[in-house]
Amino acid sequence: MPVLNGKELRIVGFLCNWCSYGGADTAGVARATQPTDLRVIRVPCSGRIDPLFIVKALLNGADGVLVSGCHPRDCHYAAGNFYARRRLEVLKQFLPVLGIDERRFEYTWVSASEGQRWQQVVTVFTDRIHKLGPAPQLDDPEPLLKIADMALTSLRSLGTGQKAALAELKEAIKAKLPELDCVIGWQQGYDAAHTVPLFMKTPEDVDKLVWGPFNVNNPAVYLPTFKGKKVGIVVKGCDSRSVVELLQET
Amino acid sequence: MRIGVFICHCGSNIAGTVDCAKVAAIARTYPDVVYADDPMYTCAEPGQAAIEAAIHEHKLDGVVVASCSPRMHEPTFRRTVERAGLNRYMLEMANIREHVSWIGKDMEANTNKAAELVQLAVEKLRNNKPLMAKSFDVNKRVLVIGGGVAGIQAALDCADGGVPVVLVEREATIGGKMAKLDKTFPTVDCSACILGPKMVDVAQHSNITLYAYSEVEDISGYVGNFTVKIRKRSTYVDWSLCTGCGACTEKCPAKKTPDAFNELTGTTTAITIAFPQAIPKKAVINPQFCRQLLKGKCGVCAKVCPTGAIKYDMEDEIITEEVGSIVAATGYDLMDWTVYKEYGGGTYPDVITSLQYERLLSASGPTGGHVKRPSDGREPKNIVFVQCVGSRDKSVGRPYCSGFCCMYTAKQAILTKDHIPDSKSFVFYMDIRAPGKMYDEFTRRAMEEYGTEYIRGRVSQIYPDANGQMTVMGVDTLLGQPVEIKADLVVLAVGVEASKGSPQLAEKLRISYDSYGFFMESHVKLKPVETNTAGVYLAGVCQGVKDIPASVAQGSAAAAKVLALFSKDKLESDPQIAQVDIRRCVNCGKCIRCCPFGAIKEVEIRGEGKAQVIETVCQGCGLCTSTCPQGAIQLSHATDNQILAEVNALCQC
Amino acid sequence: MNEAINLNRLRDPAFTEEVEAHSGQKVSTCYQCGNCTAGCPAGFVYDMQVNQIMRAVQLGLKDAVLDSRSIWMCLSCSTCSQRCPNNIDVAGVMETLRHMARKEGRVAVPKVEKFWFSFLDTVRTFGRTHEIGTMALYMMRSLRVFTDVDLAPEALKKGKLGLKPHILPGGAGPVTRIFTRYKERAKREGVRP
Amino acid sequence: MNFAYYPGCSARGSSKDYEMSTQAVCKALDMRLVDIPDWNCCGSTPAHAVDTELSAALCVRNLDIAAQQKAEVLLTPCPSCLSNLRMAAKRMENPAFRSRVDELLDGPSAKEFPPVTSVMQGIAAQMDMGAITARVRQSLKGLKLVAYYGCLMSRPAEVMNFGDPENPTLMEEMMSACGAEMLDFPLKTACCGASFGIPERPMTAKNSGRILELATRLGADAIVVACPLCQMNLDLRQDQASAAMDTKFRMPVLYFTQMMGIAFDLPEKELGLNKLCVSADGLIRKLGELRREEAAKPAEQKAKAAEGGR
Repeated sequence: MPVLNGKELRIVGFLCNWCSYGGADTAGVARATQPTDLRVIRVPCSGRIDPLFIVKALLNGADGVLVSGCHPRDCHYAAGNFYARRRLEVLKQFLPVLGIDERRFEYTWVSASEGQRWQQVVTVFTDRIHKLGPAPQLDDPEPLLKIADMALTSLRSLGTGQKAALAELKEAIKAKLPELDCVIGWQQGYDAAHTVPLFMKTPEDVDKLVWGPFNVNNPAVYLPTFKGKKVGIVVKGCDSRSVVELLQET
Repeated sequence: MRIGVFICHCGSNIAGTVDCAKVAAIARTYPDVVYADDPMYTCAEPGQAAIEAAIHEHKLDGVVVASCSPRMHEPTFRRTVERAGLNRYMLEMANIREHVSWIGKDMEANTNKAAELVQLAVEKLRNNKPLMAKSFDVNKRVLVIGGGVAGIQAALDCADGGVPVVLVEREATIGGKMAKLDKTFPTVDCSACILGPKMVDVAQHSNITLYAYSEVEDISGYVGNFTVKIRKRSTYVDWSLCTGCGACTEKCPAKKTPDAFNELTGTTTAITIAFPQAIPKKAVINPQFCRQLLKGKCGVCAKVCPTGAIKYDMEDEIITEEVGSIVAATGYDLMDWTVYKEYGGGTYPDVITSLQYERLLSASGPTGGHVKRPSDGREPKNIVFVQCVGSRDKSVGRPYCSGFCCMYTAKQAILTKDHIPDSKSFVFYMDIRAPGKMYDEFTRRAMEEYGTEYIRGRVSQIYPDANGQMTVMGVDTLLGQPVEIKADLVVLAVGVEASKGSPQLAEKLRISYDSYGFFMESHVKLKPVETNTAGVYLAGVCQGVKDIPASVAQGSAAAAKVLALFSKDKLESDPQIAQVDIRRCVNCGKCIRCCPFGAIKEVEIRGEGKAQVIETVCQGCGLCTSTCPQGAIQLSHATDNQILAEVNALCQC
Repeated sequence: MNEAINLNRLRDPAFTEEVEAHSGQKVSTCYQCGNCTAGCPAGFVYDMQVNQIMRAVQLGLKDAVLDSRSIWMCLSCSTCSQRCPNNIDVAGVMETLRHMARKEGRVAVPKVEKFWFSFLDTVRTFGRTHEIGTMALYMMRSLRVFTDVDLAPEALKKGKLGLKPHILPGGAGPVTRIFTRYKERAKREGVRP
Repeated sequence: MNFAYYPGCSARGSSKDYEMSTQAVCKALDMRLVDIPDWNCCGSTPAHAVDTELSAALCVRNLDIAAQQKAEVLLTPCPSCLSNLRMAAKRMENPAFRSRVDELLDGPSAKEFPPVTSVMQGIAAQMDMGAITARVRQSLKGLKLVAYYGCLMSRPAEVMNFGDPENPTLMEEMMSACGAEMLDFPLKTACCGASFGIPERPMTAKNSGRILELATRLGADAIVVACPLCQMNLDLRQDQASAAMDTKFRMPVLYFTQMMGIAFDLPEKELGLNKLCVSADGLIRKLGELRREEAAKPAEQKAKAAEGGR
């Protein structure tokens, strides 16, 4: 039901305690005027947010949901917001399946010092929701919620790769290396939160291989440059598709 | 459940745009709320007393305070409810100041929003459970990284406080940058004379273990129980035998070795002792220049060494130390000023850095304290000092002020006059920043008593005029005129940046750093020594540019923090951590993989593999909770149920 | 001249914004280090140094800036832009000011503009520049009959001053038309061409 | 190989010698420079000093012609023309600007313009320094030269991309390839006074003076330049500069193409050395002697060896 007899809409915000909640505080301290629709729920980290929370909110009558965390790389817990980014991005794609307008959901990054940015984010998002108007209300969201729950469970493990398997993976590569010209993978970039491509030719190279949420780039893009060579490649599930594509093309 | 709600007026801060009484009235209608009030200042002594009273009087077992941000006063009110006998986690706060009263003027909307935020808190509280902190032992040893003046101070204070100290220094000697300085401002007393004794204390203190020429390789563990791997780089000299007699350095034939300690203003030998007062006073071989190590023939030092300390086959050594706390004091380096091609980019011998000039002034320097031009050894008569080279300069990515250049430039101008009475010094400055005890007076002295010419403006170009002089093209913005000076020597006050490898160390320490590599304190104003990783503290320039007094002060401050931490035999761990419901856990291992802190391990319980949280390591991010497909691992105080309760509260109302 | 500048009255914030808009430079980032002035090869003939111009723009002192000789003496050598610690394209700002001044018909140093027009006129009529023509026109315009006459013979001897103008093979028509259209448009827009 | 070529007006007048030597040298390196037909003046400094759009229109007309020629690249010897043409092309990327400029032209301009580059970079792109050395017939070994680029060649950096804007080195590389000893010249990108020689002579005189003074002090045999205006200010106006610094400079100022021509041993006529106000004869003579000595040396050594043998 519309809040304040139509003056407001129902907007739920999930803010991480360390950056965005602080940013919202900073905006307050600076007396940065904002629309009053938003209600903030404080969570320790954007990585704590279960996509189900958002779907529940949207199916139970929220007109919009805004998630905000620390800027990538500034996560108080090192990597939480990278997991969040993965899940929320997929969630965005998934919402229409549930008949929810994906424009009703947005995620962003605001640091504790960015009071002005927070003000702007809130204002823009609130305007957007007001343009969309109140969300259609379901008399019984439960069945949809069940579907969502099942679907989203598969999201949960997103990006939780395989650290344990890394050792075996390295062994496997080392074993195969002699018969290959090169194996493509990832290695740590200029800091622990960044990866750069790794081209493994010697066992020493293989030891540089890393695996985790920071393996963002798709190594398959390098395959064409190795035309005619015998190369191995380490991929994420999503990357494997591009490999398949490449195989089909040539 | 019996909940009490307190709607704070915060004077007019909240009451100005929120009808607190009305909010309290609405709150009384919420489930389980048996008491609601709207005091003037909840955080003030009477306000807190009122809460305690209400808890007793109304037998409350949960409290909601609607006031300012929990980031501000949550600890305060937790203590309040604790005093009244409640568990501190039976408190919830609604932020109706920063998030309501301060960001909108519409009384109706604000009041309504405040009421809903209160309901949010009530619903959360209804799902709260008392949490008990666990306690664990503290290893009362401290690691100090960096043996500059800040690190030395921190180490000595800790050691005097009875704490065993492990001091790791990258260079062959402690003393850091201060050891390279000739004199110090504003008292112009000899740097070596005031630092020397402290260095000796470090060497002699029974509580201090010094690893010079060593670097921190790896850090694991958590506050109270860190495990540190230290790489002792090979010196090719067995320090247990080396007496620092210096016989080797006299005989070594590789005399063209660049002298790093003298900022490359002079040369030294391949085997060398940094400087006379070096601590430890031990020889080190520079493998890039040692003929024995390069060509395999020479071995002079081995022949002349009376104790047979030379070991050409020496290799790096990894040492493991257990400590309970860490102080980072890694200091700074000068930025690479060769990007200034208009100043010659390092190609003109008579354009030098301020630190190089310190060595030229210093009696222990390459010129024995006689100022001579690097190019021809002539005594310079006209010296130009250029400030802000690599400071306050966006175009080279250094927008910040390096803080102490104004002061040491004034000092160097004064010393120049002392060394060469018939010399003339010019200083190009943008602003004189001397906000310290006796600082401004000092810069005034440089101008008034020592006749240093201060010129307000930057320098556009410096070039040799082919007559053995440098032409300095500057400006006097006060005069509104370009100015040109023929100089024999130009000294650039090169800006500072975080010392090489700071970001990498920060990753090891799991602390954050800014875009220039300076380590981040956990609060700019109120926690300038702490970091976001418990048990890790900062001292000196590694946290941000500061001069010697400030570095020393922060060194002592860090030591105080360490001693305070070690004053307890046991530490309490934050109970807001993940917990595994072993009945639900199917041991898929996803939580173990996603945890950024390696805080979850697999254990066997009744023959079954189960996940288990290492309570002291878990930081409470809840990543595992949103990852577990079974909902088996839950973050205390932010469980799925608690958050969903908040969501429902918002949507149903 | 040296009486206090009344910043309430003489200040014109719109001017500052206009300059920033046209030049695409953020003048407010200038912190007056004077590097531009220090390196300026023309500074010694300026009435207001570059950094003072920038300051005046910051303050919105329109008249002081647009009436200054400096903006006309700028060599557009971009030394200032190259060395500005705040990455301001100072030369760009100077040019913008020059354009603004011209459009308002304020020309503090007529001879410079005269020279430019002399130059452009030859371009208009012949399609390409013509040293002798340029010089002759300029001498007439500026009444500085002896400008460089000392050089002319030398240059002529070396055959470095083409006596007869070189007109475009296809006639100067296309170029002339560019100028005509430019003038017409300027008239339409009510600015000085 | 043929290259579309925009000589610039001064090539027809004040810098005939630059034009001649450029043609000669490029021919020697089998690069044929073909004038784009019916080219017009780029407007030089006055145009953009007066109005950006006018200046752009004048330039774009030439770019258009080059585009119609389907030229892959357009070469020009004059940095001033180069910077104007490039600036125009860059500004035309802005649609609003483009439409205003098109209004001034006979018809809408081409969507794509060929890239414009300096003859110097053109040569460097065609052949590496080794190839240039290979073409040298009379090494400049023993000549002390300074390269002077002026202010336009390397600035603004993002438009001209000519190496380090404070310290370009291409000309040094080319001259060294011809055997010359290049002295470090801190004022290599200072301004010579540009086109103000006529309206504001003292300014030009003083700036050129500074450059000539330092080059003289460094003991350079000559200044090597790549810009007609610089050459005019340093050479034709050398007496004015001398007066300004109350001294008497005798500093030959040659185009880098003239220097290369000498190294390639091309006939002096084709290089237009006679057009220099400060004669290069002394330079040529010195070079001749240097080479003769060199030729003599081996003979002496043989003689010595013979004595040793006896």
